[in-house]
Amino acid sequence: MDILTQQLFNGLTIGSVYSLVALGLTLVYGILHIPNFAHGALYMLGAYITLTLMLLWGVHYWIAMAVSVLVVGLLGVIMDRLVFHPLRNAPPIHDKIAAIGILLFLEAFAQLIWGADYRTMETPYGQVIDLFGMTATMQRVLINIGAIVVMILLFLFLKKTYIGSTIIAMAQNREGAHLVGINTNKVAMLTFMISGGLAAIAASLSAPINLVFPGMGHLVILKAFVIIILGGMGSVPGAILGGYILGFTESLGATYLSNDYKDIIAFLMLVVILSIKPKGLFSREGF
Amino acid sequence: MLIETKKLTKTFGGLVAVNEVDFTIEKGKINAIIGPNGAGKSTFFNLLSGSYSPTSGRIFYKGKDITKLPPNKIARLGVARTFQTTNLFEQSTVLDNVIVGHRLRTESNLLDAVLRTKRFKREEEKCRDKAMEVLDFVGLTHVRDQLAGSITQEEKKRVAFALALATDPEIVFLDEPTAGINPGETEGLADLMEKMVEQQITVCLIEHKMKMIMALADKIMVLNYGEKIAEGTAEEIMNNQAVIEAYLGGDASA
Amino acid sequence: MLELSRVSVDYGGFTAVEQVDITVEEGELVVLLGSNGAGKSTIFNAISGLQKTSSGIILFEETPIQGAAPDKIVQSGIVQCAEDRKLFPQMTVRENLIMGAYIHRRKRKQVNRSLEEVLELFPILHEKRENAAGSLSGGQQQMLAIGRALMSKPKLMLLDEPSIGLAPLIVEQMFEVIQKINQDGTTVLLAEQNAFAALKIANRGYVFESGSIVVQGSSEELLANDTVRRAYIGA
Amino acid sequence: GCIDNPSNEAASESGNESETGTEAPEVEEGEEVVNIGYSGPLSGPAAYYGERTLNGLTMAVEEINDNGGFEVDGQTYKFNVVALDDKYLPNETAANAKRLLQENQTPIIFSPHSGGIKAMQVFNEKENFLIGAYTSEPAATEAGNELTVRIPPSYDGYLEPFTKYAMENHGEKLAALPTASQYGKDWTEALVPYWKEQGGEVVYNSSIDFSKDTDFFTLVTNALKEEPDVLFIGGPSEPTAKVAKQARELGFEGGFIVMDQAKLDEMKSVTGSYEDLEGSVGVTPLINSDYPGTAEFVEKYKEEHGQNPGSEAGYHYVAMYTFMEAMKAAGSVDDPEAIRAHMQEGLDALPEDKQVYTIEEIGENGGFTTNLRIAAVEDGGVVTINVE
Amino acid sequence: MGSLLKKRGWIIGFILAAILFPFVSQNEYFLHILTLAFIWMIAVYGLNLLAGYTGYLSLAHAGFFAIGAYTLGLLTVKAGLNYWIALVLACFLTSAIGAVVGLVALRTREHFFAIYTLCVGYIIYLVIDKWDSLTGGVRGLIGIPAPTNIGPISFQTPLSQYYLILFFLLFTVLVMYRIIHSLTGRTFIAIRNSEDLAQTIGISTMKNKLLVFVISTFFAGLAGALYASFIRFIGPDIGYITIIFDLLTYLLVGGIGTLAGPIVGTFLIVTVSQSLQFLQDYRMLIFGPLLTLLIIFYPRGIVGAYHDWRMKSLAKKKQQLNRKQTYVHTQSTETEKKIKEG
Ligand SMILES: Nc1ncnc2c1ncn2[C@@H]1O[C@H](COP(=O)(O)OP(=O)(O)OP(=O)(O)O)[C@@H](O)[C@H]1O
Ligand SMILES: Nc1ncnc2c1ncn2[C@@H]1O[C@H](COP(=O)(O)OP(=O)(O)OP(=O)(O)O)[C@@H](O)[C@H]1O
Ligand SMILES: [Mg+2]
Ligand SMILES: [Mg+2]
Repeated sequence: MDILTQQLFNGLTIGSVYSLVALGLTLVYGILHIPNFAHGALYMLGAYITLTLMLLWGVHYWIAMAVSVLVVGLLGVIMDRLVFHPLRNAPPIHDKIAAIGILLFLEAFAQLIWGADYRTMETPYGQVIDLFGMTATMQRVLINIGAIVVMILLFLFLKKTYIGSTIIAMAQNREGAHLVGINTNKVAMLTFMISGGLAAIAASLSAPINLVFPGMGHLVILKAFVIIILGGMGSVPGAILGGYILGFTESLGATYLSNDYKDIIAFLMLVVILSIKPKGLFSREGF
Repeated sequence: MLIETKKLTKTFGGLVAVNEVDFTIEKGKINAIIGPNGAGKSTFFNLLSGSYSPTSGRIFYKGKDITKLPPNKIARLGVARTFQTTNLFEQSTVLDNVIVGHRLRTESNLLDAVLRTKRFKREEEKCRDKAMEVLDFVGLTHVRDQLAGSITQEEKKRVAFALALATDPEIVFLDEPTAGINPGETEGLADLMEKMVEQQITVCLIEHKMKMIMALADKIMVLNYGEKIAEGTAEEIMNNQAVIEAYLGGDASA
Repeated sequence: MLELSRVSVDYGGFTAVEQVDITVEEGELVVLLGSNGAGKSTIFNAISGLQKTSSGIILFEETPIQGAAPDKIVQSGIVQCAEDRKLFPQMTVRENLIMGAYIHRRKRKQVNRSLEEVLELFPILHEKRENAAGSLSGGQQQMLAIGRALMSKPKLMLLDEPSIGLAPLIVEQMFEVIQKINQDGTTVLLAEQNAFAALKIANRGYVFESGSIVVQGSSEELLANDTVRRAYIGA
Repeated sequence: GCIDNPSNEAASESGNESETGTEAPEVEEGEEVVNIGYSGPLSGPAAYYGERTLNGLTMAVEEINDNGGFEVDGQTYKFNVVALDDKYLPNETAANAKRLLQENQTPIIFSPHSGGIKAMQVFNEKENFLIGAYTSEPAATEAGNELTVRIPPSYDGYLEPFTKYAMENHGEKLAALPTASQYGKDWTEALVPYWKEQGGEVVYNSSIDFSKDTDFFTLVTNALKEEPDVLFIGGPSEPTAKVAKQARELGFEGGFIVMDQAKLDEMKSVTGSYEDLEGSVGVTPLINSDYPGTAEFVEKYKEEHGQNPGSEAGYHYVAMYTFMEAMKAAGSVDDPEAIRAHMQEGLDALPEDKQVYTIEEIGENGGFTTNLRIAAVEDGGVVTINVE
Repeated sequence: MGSLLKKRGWIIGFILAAILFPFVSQNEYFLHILTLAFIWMIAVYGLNLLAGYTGYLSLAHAGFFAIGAYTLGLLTVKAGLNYWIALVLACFLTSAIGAVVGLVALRTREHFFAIYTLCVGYIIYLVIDKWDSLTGGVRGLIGIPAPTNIGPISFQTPLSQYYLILFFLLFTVLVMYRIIHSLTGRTFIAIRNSEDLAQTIGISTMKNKLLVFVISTFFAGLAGALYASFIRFIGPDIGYITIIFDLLTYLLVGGIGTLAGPIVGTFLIVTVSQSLQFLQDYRMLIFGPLLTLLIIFYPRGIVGAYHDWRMKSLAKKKQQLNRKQTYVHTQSTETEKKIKEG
């Protein structure tokens, strides 16, 4: 097999997951200027909910995922109402710490309900396929396609619908949004809903190729932060591109530079980029 | 000749905000810059004070080229400024706002602070005295213990003046010092500017209030689309056809 | 149309507006005069729901609106054009204007028509329609803010110091525009420091001092009033 | 748990209640309580591991208490496990140890991670308590700490039979891709030279960090690039199984050497069947082991926890019984030095039915030596391999 | 004047309580917890100077803490250096690395700075974790000596270590107090309030920010080095992000930008989280929400809340005297105090 194409495909797959997670993060950041550290916990819950539905009631994968999207989205909304809404006038550090509190809680909660051990999510798409000389499972192909479809839908939603542009408007001036008659609370909730939903999609798509466990959010959240910074915080295209850049850096870095140091390479890349462009690659104009 | 610019230009992307402006500021005078919105006045100020670096052209201060200097170095040379949107340390008291203003004239460093050296004590005293002096000058001694965020708009403008004066400047740039101030208070601020000139401090200001400018300024420059379209005394400007068309309009009473 | 009775607003322990009564009839252009910190913006924010009142009643078309959410108030037909403009800086001029018509979002045609009208009213905005709002100069932004407010076809428009920081020529134009808007059927409540120009186009006026109304009357009366002349128009 | 691993046929909802610490024992007239300390990760990403180790301890203790406790010098005692969470952080372990000593006068403190063990070794001799060290790191005892008992066997013994089996059945090209933990590294450092000594070739040597890598495909692809015959994998069972499965997906047809931390039976629950693991060699899963006490323990553990026990639970169970026997032999429940001195007698006195593992002896410097059992997956089932 | 006396009173009270504690209780566990808390406090003070007074929230400080710890560890264990020399070198090496990082990192602002430093911290962690041959990798570093004797004073017992670390903590507090109440401190606050304005009044913001960054890494390094010699075993996890989150929590709960905040917050959280041990698995279930609620209801931390409360009662009195002037904040008393201090 051709190692380069194979690794490019692998990078694309990881990149897709990263992008989806980072998108949810960047949306919330754009609107409320909250670096939501609890986003990783939403990701984790997304996987558990899908898994539970599949195992407990034998619900089909896609339906389970849809329910998970709803539930995690709602959870995001609850989080907004209970925690971030009351904190909307506090300085930004507070949101970070409050989010960490939520993170600790949700992880402990997951451990209580589902136990601390690793779980496997079976997928109906486990078959191995051969794609132009590359090996992949159907699930991996699904991750890539699914991610791209979700991104296109999100983009259309933001750019082409009025409701979508309220999110952008509010990201730029909250009071201005008030003045044109936008219910900013609703927009905030909607954003959290989408953000949670994206996390659930990302988790449900990627869980079958990895494992489900209470700490799984840690795997992606730190990288998602790297990505949204890389892309310019609050920028949607930035999050998407950043996700893929990181995915490729990891897969190619592990192959051609060093496996052990591949994370260092990825983080160093960010440090270098930020040293040159202190506001990230894509500023907010591109929203 | 205190400040001189030569072909000063600043572009933002494709937009030429300031276009090859030659300008001189004379010592001990009140110089004014007027022009329509978006003409590039604030940008011009930002160039002079070092907040923006020019795309091309040069700036001289007392004959010395300061084009490439950062804002803090320019401030040390004796150039002070205020911002169009009043920019103060909102969370500190008025007095505290002004005390740091004199920091650039002090030497004491961290070690002095930790060891509480003589120099430290002397300079703390010096900054406080300076602050009291300039607050007295602008007439704000009575609000010195209030938070800067909580005083009136006019008082804020005065604090901004005081802060600029605390740096011991030779020249101050004032960006619309009386915007959003009623006519009665505007006069008070105009008096203050005259008082500065009496103290040998050169003043350069941006304003839209023609009545005040005409009464106050020794010399006026008019910018339009980044270009200098006229320069001269109040009277010359009032009667300059280009200026009337671009800026003043028929009735200049506003 | 709009009726404030005994409205007070507190910031923490500090009363910024105290027991204020204001009425605006349909089709009128009413001006609020007052020096800095008199409480004009506070009253405006109270009307448009951005600031909670501590007591008093605000009636709009006979229904009480105090305490309602800002978006509800916009829907009922009151739009504020705020002092610091509150534009969406990274959106283009056109997108800003379209967002202004948010409450009419289902009526596509009407939105497009309003857009054309506004762009016609402010040619400079037409010229800059694809530029980001944040890159406009102060005066241009002010026009955009008014344009955006117009997009929602308000019954009552609150204009907070629209002439602040504008060049004389533009100020003149601005007042002409305001007058035109008023003549086209929008009721206007205007806060101004520029008393002379404002009173020239207004029907009536109120004068604020430290959070209460000290003088009120028709424009002519106020223009003739000595104290007003001295404090707000200059000797 | 609310959803159970598909492998756990004997699912029950017992969940976590009994997993952390025992209920304070019912003490009757004249009985006394001996507190046993435990400090391990009970929250956070490593919690599953901490809980399993603790389960072994508490099972032993509950059994002992239910049977009326034990007698030393004519006095009846019961055990009480005091478990504290240290989130895997050494400084928390040290603080916990201080607390256990101060508030519970524990003569023995168990800890299942080497960082915590090392942090306690700084003061355990001075403050006089025994460390029940669950780490295979030889340094834990080699440094000469007098009051440390290392519970699990060291991995040296596996090198030879694993290598032999893999070379005979699959070939001489080895790619190493174990977990990035210290244990995994130690293993690799021992295996790689040995493999070469036996005439093999190591074509790839790296590791996977299960707590940081989102997807193993990239690494497995690289490991398979040189077309190895044998893949050395290891770490917690479930992710290790994922690695094996993904290697199969990528077309790998050789065999696996499975580091002893992973258990073939637990791996099966991830891969679904033994098919993907065909040709693997690893330690005999506890459930497939035939030590005298194994069957009973497995049965009981399943009943209580709804899943098969792993070796960490088994070893802690045996260790607890051994400590009790050593206390009896020493004639003291609170003299760590005496207890340590009588550990061998304790091992010898261990009743057969408690021998979940048969531990022959305690080494010079405090490490248990266990009889090794290894197994391979052949024709879709686990077969035990005899080690000479 | 009253407020100043009160403040002094608090500080003296704290010092006395800390000194006398071991005479009251011989509980070694408490002693251990307190000593460890003191170490955290030193690190939190470093963070506070940077985040609280210049507004730059560094998430790399766990990394600097680890650098301090590892430097001390390596110099004593591998190079066999005298403990005290190693301690000094550890602090200075940490600051030197801090200076390099700061030079680049301080070009970014706000969240960018926070996440940038988060990445730097993570890189430091990864380097420690991967550089086996130097740091021992995941295995960690054992055999770090306790502080060696100074003349007749020995630091082998927990009690003597307690006093040693208390001494360093008091030193830290003193330095912080003096920095904050000086022109230099004002300069930092000016930067926090508005960098642009600070620049135009002649303050070199970069130089000052860098200075603060370096000082704050110095204290992180000091805390790390003390940690190494107290626990005497270090692994890479002391540089992991969880540590910086812990430090931040201590700071925020105590009150960011206040002098007493680090002590109050650290003490409170450490005790609370210790006393929640009995909840075992459920610990985080309680602790997480508790933390979130604290942040929601006391956004300025315990100390900030106390200030606010005092302000309010003061303001009420004032309002009775003078209705017009009211809008008061905490800082106004802080500055009152500064003025009186002269
Ligand atoms: N940072 C910037 N980026 C891009 N364009 C800018 C920037 N600052 C100013 N401009 C543009 O430069 C031009 C001049 O702006 P400037 O603020 O100097 O005008 P001004 O004369 O001060 O106007 P006003 O009287 O309204 O304050 C305007 O068209 C403005 O949009
Ligand atoms: N958010 C706030 N918190 C506390 N006090 C405030 C706040 N906003 C305004 N104030 C105070 O309330 C009073 C009235 O302010 P307001 O902004 O309504 O005045 P204004 O008449 O609009 O003045 P201007 O001409 O400057 O716009 C002022 O004393 C002001 O300092
Ligand atoms: Mg301007
Ligand atoms: Mg106002």
